Amino acid sequence: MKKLINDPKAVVDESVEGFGLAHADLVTVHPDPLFVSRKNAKTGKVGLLSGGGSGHEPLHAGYVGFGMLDAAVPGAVFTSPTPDAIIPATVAANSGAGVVHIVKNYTGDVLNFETAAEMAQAEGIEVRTVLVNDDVAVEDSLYTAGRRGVGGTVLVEKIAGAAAERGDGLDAVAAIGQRVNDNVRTMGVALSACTVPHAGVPSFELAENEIEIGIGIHGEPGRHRIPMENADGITDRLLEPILADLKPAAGDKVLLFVNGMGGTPSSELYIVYRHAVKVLEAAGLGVERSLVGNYITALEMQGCSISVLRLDDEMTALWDAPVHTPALRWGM
Amino acid sequence: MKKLINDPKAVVDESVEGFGLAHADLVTVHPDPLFVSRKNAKTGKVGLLSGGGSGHEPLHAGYVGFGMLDAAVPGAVFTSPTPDAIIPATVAANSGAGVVHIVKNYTGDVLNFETAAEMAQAEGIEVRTVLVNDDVAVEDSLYTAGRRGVGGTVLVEKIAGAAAERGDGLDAVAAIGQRVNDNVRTMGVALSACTVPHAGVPSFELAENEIEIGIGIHGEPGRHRIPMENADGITDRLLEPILADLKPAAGDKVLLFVNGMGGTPSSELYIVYRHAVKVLEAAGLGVERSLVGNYITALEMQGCSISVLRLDDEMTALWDAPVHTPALRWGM
Amino acid sequence: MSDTGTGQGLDAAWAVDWLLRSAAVVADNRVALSELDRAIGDGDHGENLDRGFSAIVAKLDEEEPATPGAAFKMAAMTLMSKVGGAAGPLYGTAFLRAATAVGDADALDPTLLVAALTAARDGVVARGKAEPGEKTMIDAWTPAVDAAAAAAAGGSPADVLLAAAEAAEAGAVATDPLIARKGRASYLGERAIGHRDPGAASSALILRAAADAAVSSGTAGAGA
Amino acid sequence: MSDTGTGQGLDAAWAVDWLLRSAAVVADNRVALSELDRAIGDGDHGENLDRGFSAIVAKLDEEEPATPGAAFKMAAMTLMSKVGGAAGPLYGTAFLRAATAVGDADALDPTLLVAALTAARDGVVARGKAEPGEKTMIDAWTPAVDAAAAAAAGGSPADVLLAAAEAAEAGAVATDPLIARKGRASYLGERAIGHRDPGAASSALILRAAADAAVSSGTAGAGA
Ligand SMILES: Nc1ncnc2c1ncn2[C@@H]1O[C@H](COP(=O)(O)OP(=O)(O)O)[C@@H](O)[C@H]1O
Ligand SMILES: Nc1ncnc2c1ncn2[C@@H]1O[C@H](COP(=O)(O)OP(=O)(O)O)[C@@H](O)[C@H]1O
Ligand SMILES: [Mg+2]
Ligand SMILES: [Mg+2]
Ligand SMILES: [Mg+2]
Ligand SMILES: [Mg+2]
Repeated sequence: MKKLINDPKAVVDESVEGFGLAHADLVTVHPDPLFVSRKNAKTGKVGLLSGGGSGHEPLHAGYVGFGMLDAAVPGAVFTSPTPDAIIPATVAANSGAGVVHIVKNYTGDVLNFETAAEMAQAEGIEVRTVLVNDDVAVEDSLYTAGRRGVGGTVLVEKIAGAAAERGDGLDAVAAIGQRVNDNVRTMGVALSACTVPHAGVPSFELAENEIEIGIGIHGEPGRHRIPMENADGITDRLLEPILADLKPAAGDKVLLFVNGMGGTPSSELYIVYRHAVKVLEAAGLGVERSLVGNYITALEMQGCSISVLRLDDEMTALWDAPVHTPALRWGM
Repeated sequence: MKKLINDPKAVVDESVEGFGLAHADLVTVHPDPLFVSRKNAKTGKVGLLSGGGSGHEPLHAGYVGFGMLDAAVPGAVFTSPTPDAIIPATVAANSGAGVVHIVKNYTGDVLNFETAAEMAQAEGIEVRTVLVNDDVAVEDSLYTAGRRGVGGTVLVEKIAGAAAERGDGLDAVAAIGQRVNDNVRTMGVALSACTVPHAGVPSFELAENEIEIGIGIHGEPGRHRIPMENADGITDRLLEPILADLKPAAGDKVLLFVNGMGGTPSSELYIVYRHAVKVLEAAGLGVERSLVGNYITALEMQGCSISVLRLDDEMTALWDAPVHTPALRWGM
Repeated sequence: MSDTGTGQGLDAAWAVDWLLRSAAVVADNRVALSELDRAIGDGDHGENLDRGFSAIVAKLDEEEPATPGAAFKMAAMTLMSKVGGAAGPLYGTAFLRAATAVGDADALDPTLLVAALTAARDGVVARGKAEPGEKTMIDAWTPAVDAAAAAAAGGSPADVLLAAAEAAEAGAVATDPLIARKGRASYLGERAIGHRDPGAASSALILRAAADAAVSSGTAGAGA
Repeated sequence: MSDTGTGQGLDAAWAVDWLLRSAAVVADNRVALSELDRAIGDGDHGENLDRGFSAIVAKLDEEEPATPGAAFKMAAMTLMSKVGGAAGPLYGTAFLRAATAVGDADALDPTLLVAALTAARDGVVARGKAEPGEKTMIDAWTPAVDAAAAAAAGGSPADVLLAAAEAAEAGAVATDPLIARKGRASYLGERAIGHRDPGAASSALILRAAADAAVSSGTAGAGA
């Protein structure tokens, strides 16, 4: 393992400290318990909070700012944050109109956010939770912990964030977040594993000619392993279950999000994007919006995920609305 | 080698095609010979063109757009583009006020851009060239091909691009680009090698506990190999020759650019940034502006570079000026 | 330890000793537990628990719990706030429910011990909704509770915990051939077969620490 | 080939044959040349040249150059526009200067051949500013030009090219112990020692192809 780190135990603290120094105009870093809050949020606005294990940067702290999150709670690498950090972050995100927790559906995240939400509510803060579970790799959610929250999380945060920024109420913000989740499907692939700093060894082993289809964002294994294929073939394999599950109608407008897992050059993401556009257009869909890059990662893993979000006019307008965060910025 | 590609020979064409599809509002891709031009540039504005081997994405095509480049010419991976592409790109970038070529100082780039500039000039287009050579890893430029153009290129393109956008003339745009180059120094480190798609094997070998200090952006070896160190130690080693060469005075204002080589998670870049800020502040410098992320890469190489640019008020204002390109965007 | 007496059952000193022994055994098995988790999860279980139990040790340096229930409650709060992941809230809930079950009793007799173990197990089920056989820590806790209940009739507190520890260990081993239905490992399908559930393994270690502490407390008491 | 006659020297058919043989030898050595470049450069030299010479072969399918000079000019333009990197403009300039040196001569006698080789070498120096001993293609070209000039006195065109090829090969081998002062390899300092310069190696291959074409053209001519 070679990483640009000091003490493996201090990775998250030091990284978030550096992040805070680089983006001091946008965020405040609270060191203990660790959370990140937005500077200059409107008061009276519904607060948006997300969090989860670290290692998925820029998620979530990179999305704190105008038009997106009010607070982010980074846990240890690949480990959900704990209530003692989520609660003060919820307090910071609240300016009187309540707080929406955006939680990825992983057992650890669900349990810790559940506890924190109960305790925050006991302190008088209204909390709503949007559980993101867009990962179609999980085939039979009855016999598993359910579909995981992956790439769609970024889209939920952007669109719900824009709704909060325009002044929607607590239930409305949660509802639009839920609507995004209901209309987005994601599937990922890993070409290589990643190494959790304090573990020091890769999370799994992939042979030189193997790839893992249906990977989550924690280096946990996915649906199955197959021999390496070319980019177009892999793209087909990712899109097929997405379209089978989302069942878009010809003429539907979609947002296509090709996300890098951290160790794949953007040039390769565009090769995937190129073929994905063709497949979607051949299915009669209109690719109205796009996002290509490293937005929700698994440390230095090589691979990508594809998310397809079925858009309606309101979601499109909220997607286009100005956003100014360290990792996503437009319109201002 | 596992990469999200189809035919290794088609990597650049397919990637740029996908890039063009994803950013059709900003750029036009011309397929043969391959170059990328800006949509909706003002006429009468000085044109800005850059190019070089591919594999450094988002450089250069990612910087085509408002306030930055008018055209970019991607060569084969790690191979300079050829005059037959540079010439039509120069024609496309020209709207009557001439074109500035921003060229990284590598023998191949210099020779190919030189040829193209001569031929464009023969066709009546005024061309000025800014040769970027900010890499302090090259110690004795008398006995080498001279300092290489690396991270500083991004800063030259942004600041000269803003000067062109505000209406500066040909010589003025070239002069401000030159001023940025004169005031920026860069030093890089590789933790792992990268693999050129058509080569199929890594460009060099690094042992499990070795790093290469002073790496260029082509996977070519650097100053020397040392045993792995922690992030703070590596940061010290990168900053030392930068400061020794730039010789900033206490009180100077600087821009600090921590750039990822493609395979290093942004969380690690922020750990480097954190320590770099401390070192610069201890040297009495004011870190007024920052940029942290993958902006000039070497495929999937793990590692980073640090650039320090000594700012003056004009450069700061041009840095802050609005920019709207696929890879760099603010203020609009 | 012998100063508080153990005649009526296991006291606060035992509870503290249990937590310290748990911390030691978790530290010793940090890498091994993460290794189990690496095979079918995300490789952090040992690290997570070690962070939590180290924090418990630090807390015990500052304050001395007066009753087993106080010790459990402190452990619950610390695990809940420091461990994270799935295991944090689950172990936290287990200790919290155990604390509630024993109230402010000075010492735990076999009946109270069984009540505490049962409440702990029920707490994990309430939070995690796992059934036996789904390859989770429940597969260590459920046989442990059953064995403890059986041993409580006529056995000493140490007997109860020895039976629980033994059953938990067997339960952990018995997770090897299972397919997981809860937690991260559930995404693996058949590929989870042949691997031990890390949470079941850590539960067995922690219950063994409870038994060891009881045996050593009994010895100390006998020597007084 | 024999239809144009070779009595007065090497004709357009020879030039075409040279280019085709160069393309073949570059294709055969694509991996080996890139391997040399990988050691002290960026690993693309074989790939770059192969791209250029393949394009030359494609061009030759479409049009037949009437003179050696026309063939050189076509090669120059193609290499310039297809190879990229340092080698593209340098080889391009070499062929362009050679084309200028031979003008529209139908066939190249020893004197014209030496003039062409000298002009090619001078073109590379003019563009790349390398001196002998700096571990570049110049270290193959310079001894080749000298040997060709010596052989021209009394020798046949094939003798001139055979001498040039042999000297270029020796020159390429002689780059092994050098430190590079130009091109990418110059960044390596002492680490370049022990590696052959890829451009010198490819120059030797291309000059050997010229000699082979001359020998085969002479044979063909003798048979006519
Ligand atoms: N729903 C559940 N019910 C009971 N135990 C569970 C459940 N989900 C996970 N676990 C336990 O948690 C363990 C994993 O803990 P840990 O690795 O610390 O958390 P995470 O999976 O979040 O990384 C599993 O081995 C399993 O025993
Ligand atoms: N300044 C120069 N003068 C002469 N030859 C040079 C010069 N710079 C580089 N070369 C030659 O070019 C070769 C490298 O070519 P190539 O690998 O195709 O280009 P690049 O270095 O741009 O990747 C070197 O081996 C060397 O022989
Ligand atoms: Mg975890
Ligand atoms: Mg090259
Ligand atoms: Mg785990
Ligand atoms: Mg090369």
